Amino acid sequence: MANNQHEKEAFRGTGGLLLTLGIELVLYALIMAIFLDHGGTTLIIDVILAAAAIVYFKRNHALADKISATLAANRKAAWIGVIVLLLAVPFVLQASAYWLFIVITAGLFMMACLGLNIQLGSTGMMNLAGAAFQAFGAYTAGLLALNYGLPTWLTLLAGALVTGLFSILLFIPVLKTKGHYLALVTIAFQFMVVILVENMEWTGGPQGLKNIPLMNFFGYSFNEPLNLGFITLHKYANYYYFTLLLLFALGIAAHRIYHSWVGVTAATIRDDEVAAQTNGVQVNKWKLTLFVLGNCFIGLSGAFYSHMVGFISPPNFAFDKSLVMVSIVILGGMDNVLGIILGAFLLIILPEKLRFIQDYRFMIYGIVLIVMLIFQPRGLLPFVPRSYAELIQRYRHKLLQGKKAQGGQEA
Amino acid sequence: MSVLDMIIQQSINGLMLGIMYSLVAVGFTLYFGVLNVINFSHGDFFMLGGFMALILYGIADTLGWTQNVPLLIIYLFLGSMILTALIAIITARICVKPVSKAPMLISLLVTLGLGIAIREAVRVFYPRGSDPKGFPTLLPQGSLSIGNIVIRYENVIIFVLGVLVIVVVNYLITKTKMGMAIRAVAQDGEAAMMMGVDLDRTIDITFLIGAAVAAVAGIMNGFYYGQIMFNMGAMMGVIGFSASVIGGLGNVYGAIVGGILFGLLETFAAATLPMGAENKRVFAFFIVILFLVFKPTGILGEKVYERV
Amino acid sequence: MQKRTFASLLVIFSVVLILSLVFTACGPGGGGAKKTVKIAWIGPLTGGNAGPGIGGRNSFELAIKEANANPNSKYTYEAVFIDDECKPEVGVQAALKAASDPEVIASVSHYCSMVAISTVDTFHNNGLADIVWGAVLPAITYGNDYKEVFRVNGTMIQQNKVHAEDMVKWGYKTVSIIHDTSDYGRGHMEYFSESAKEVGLQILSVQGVVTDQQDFTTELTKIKAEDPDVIYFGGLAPLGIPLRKQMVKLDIRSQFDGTSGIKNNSFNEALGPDAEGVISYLEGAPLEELPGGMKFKQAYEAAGYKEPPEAYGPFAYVAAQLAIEAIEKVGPDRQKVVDELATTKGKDTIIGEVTFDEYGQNIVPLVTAYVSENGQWVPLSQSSYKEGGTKELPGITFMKEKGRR
Amino acid sequence: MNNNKILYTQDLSIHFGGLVAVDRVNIEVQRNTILGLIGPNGSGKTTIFNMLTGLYIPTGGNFFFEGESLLGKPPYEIARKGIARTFQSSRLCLDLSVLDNVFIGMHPRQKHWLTSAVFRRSALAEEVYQAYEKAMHLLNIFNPELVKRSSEPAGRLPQIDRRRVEICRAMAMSPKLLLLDEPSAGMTPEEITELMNDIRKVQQESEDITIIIVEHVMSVIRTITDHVVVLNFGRKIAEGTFHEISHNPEVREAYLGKRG
Repeated sequence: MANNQHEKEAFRGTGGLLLTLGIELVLYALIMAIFLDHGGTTLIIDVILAAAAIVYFKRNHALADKISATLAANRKAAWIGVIVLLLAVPFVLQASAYWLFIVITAGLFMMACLGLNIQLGSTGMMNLAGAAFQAFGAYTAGLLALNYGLPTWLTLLAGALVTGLFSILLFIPVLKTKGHYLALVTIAFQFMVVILVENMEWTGGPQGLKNIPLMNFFGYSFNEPLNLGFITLHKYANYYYFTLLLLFALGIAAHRIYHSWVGVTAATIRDDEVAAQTNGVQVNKWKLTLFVLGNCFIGLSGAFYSHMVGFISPPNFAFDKSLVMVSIVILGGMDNVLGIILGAFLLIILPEKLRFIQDYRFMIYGIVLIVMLIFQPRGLLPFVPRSYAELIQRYRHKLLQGKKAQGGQEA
Repeated sequence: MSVLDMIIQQSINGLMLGIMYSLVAVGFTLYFGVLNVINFSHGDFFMLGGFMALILYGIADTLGWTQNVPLLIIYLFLGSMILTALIAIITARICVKPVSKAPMLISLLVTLGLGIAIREAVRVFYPRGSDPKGFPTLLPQGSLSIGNIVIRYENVIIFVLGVLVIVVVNYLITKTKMGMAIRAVAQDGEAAMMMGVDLDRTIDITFLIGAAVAAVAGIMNGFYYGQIMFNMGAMMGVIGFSASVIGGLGNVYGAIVGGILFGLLETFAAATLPMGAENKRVFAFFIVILFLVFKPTGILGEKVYERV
Repeated sequence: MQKRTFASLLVIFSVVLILSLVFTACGPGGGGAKKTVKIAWIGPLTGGNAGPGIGGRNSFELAIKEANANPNSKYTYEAVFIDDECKPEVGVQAALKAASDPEVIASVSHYCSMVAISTVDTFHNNGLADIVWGAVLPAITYGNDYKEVFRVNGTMIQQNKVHAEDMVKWGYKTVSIIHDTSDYGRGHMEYFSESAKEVGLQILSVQGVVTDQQDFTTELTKIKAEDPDVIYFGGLAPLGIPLRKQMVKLDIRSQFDGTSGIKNNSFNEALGPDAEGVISYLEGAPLEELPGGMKFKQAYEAAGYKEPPEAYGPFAYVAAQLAIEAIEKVGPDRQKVVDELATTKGKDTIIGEVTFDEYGQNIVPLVTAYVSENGQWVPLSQSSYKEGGTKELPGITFMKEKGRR
Repeated sequence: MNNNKILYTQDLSIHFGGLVAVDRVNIEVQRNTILGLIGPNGSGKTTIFNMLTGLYIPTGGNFFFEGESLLGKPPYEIARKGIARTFQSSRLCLDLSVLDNVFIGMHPRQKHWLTSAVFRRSALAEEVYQAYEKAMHLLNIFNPELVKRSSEPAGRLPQIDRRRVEICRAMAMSPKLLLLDEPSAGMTPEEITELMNDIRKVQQESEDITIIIVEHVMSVIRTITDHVVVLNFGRKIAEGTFHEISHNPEVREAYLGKRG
């Protein structure tokens, strides 16, 4: 298999391991430095370094291949390294809860965009009503917690499920329209939802919902600082770790769905509905299933937000937020789970860092969006063909073990 | 005021609102027809047209050219159309052309980014750009009363001018050689290129016409409402897009039908439904969704059999 | 070969690590004789409400500059400006940004009610004093018992009570209401309706409009048929301007009364002569009537700000002064500053006397009616429109024509 | 007798607006044979395929597959009954890998979906493994090169290989009836011969498969079909063995135009 070839080219042994961890540590330091730096110097240095690295690696393919092979060869270690570094984030950002909050916000966007990606990236269904679906999740969780005092785990779950249910409301338009028309359907829906929420009494109208209980799991309140014995972390560390946990779970789920028949089916529907139909795919059933599934992710992120901030109101779920979500998916790379994470990171955290240029921020945001799309129209991390090596390996392994056992019996 | 008077008066209101929407919708139809692009920055060119006219008026005012009103109006329209179109062509060459072959999503997002950049540039670079700006009153302000119904001269002028602009656009793209080229590109870009149509030039011309019409709409909007604002294009873009779909994307007259229908829907929803004023857009957008589901080709669009 | 690339990677890695450490370590360095204390200002600097936002920021900055110029002040003050875009979500981030910087001792925050109400929790949780300079929603101070939240400007309740009473004084009997559907417009509508009922005004209709609407002919045609004495508008200038313009075009000559949201320069500039005779209510006394008012005006102009201070600039200025005074007195300690601010009583400022009640709300005795005259907002009592003045409010003329007065 | 007739149509017709595309066509296809469907451009061959696969709903007539009427059934259901097809202009998903394209052909037989994908990976792994073996086997019949390139995007393959992959996708369904729409379009004569040999191989390998093939290249029709149906302007004008129809004057006229 191709994998073996890569292994030959990789740095082996301790050198490879050190390189893997070294790369992770450098990237981590570069990113964390952006947060800790009050001004924008680090950001500028980082951008220059990133550009230099891209240019360098484009010319020097061999080295790039070697490094990626090394990372692949040390996968386990690489993952452990990533997890440890991610767990360390609240320690690094101990002094600036603000940035921790922004990181969590980016995490929530990742969560929503993983769902949006199932719709838009995998299945090719445009959804410009992401924020409206987030509102369903947020208001469901908020109203249930406020009016009935339900526990957090239940309201989060309800937020996700109710959003999924409500998205069935849109099933006729979603199944009957495509492309630009579907885009317009979702835009119209987005505006309808926000206006309605603003004009209805029981949603709190324009003043929204106040004093939504903050997260509390079986008596453990997320609103208290996180005391680890040797150090007391800011209360947002609770939310951070919970976001991380959810993101890992949802990311793995999304990754697994991608690498399964569901992913293949979705991609076929996206690329050619007619071909899918003549191969026995129930296009409508799958479109609806994946649309609902994606909205559940989005709804969960909304429910999470309402329990983290404790206050939601209609402007939280305006059209421009839907646009940001779509930008994340397209910019990060359609149908690529890692791309979503990179996209959310860039589009949520960079503008926040760009605050030092105040007035020109949005103008630059627009320009950067254009430039990125022109030079990297398939996203920063484009779609990669599915690989079944892992699943097949897994089955072969099992088969082999089975044979050994059988052989043992016969003898 | 009797009920009938009220209905007539509200219809006039709806028509006026509708013609504003139509003028924006025609641009969407044009871009879609030619480039198969939903140009989300169109609403912002509409806004830009208004601001260009305001700048030109400021220049005229300081030079004391405000005596001859008809000439002044022509100067504002022409000047703003040319300037807006120039900016449109330049930005199209830089941002839209490189992605014209990319998937629809990309072009959609690029135009969105362009819209944000234009909107913010106006806000940042125009003096006190975030405030609403008063627009000069140049059209005759009198009115005509028939019974209880009041028709303002200004409204008649704007309405006639609006219809005229759309008729001219239709003439340009259906009857002239240039228009033929545009439509050939719309049908099949590659085939058109083989037959000697200059694709780049066609894109330029499309943006020229589209932006010029947007500029006209922006100025008329300024005359009608007496103010313009940097963010007025955002919502107008969404409504213009909706109107062009209701009318039938690709059909220029569809823009008139769609725009006026949307205007009338909003007006009567606000006038008749309980809580109508605040929920009229909900109603209008609901109708848009119904259209998309049951008649996606719009009122004037032709039924197309999907080729398998 | 392999070894060399690996070595060079290691070198790059260490260089970067060192560089980033250096940059993080180099915060804004101390030095100088006085200790630097930061005070945050939060408000809209981008988007549709950037106009009043920038006016507030300039006024705030003016107060900081004055304090720094004062040789007697114990600390050097540094202003931290954060944009909330008038969006709640961004506002929460902005408040958190201020709160997570330990050097920030107090925050003068928010013009938009929606944002102010969403951030009170954040300020409370972080023990940071939050002095609201523009948002008028009563619940910001009255909706909680957070001792960190103060407000120097008045609320909608006071404004609308005076407004409704004044309407009766002018002899109006019927009123049609248009409001925007944001919390600002809707809130004004609710409090005004309440007060109007109490004083016996008849409300003919209430219509809500969305904040990005431009065309009001439908709503106005309805109102024209109702023929009210006065049209009450609860909303901000971007809607107020086209509304007034279309009212004139439709030849509706009822009196047009607005809330504080239209009392800004752009309203007069954009409308020109059509603004004449429009009334707006604002908390506090007119600048010119206050002891330091003219001084503020002159200082503001002398500081060379291009943009006008707008209606709420003076409040941001006073909020900054209160924060600075408290810090001067008790030192740069968040908790102490909050406690000190709570004791504010009868303090003379350019917006009149400031006294915080137990909710941190300034009990402003004054609400002033302004009228647009010759392109300027003039206190009604000083204008030619005052009772017995040389001019007559359009609504009065209209009622006389109709024989209702 | 009926047992041997896998598919037959009864006055199958369709018109679009005023245009009659297919007019009362009756076709019978015997089990385990290859039927050739020929006729000039626009004579309605592809339209018949579209009706047989449910993409178009006939406006008149009926058609029966294994004795059961499939009129009005949605395409996916017809596919599940065992009718697979290829398209005139290849409809592969060019961004997806060769393997994914073949896998979609096995869609109706797959059992492990969302829950397995997330929670029961080993069950899915078994199914994937079997599908993988089957796909590789099919690809190997057509071109061993394809096995090596199976994880590349289909868009990188040359035209002939794309057609082969498309036929593999159809074969992956293990269909009883395979509809091939001009498989040789745009190929050199050598390539065509190669492809036809492959198709023969496929037919010999599977126990029970009937093929309807639309072709313009007469040598193909001559070498591989058992029976030929000729269409012109939406009507059946002749049928029989290749030899029979090639001597039919009406057929000659249709192809060459009226003389003198």
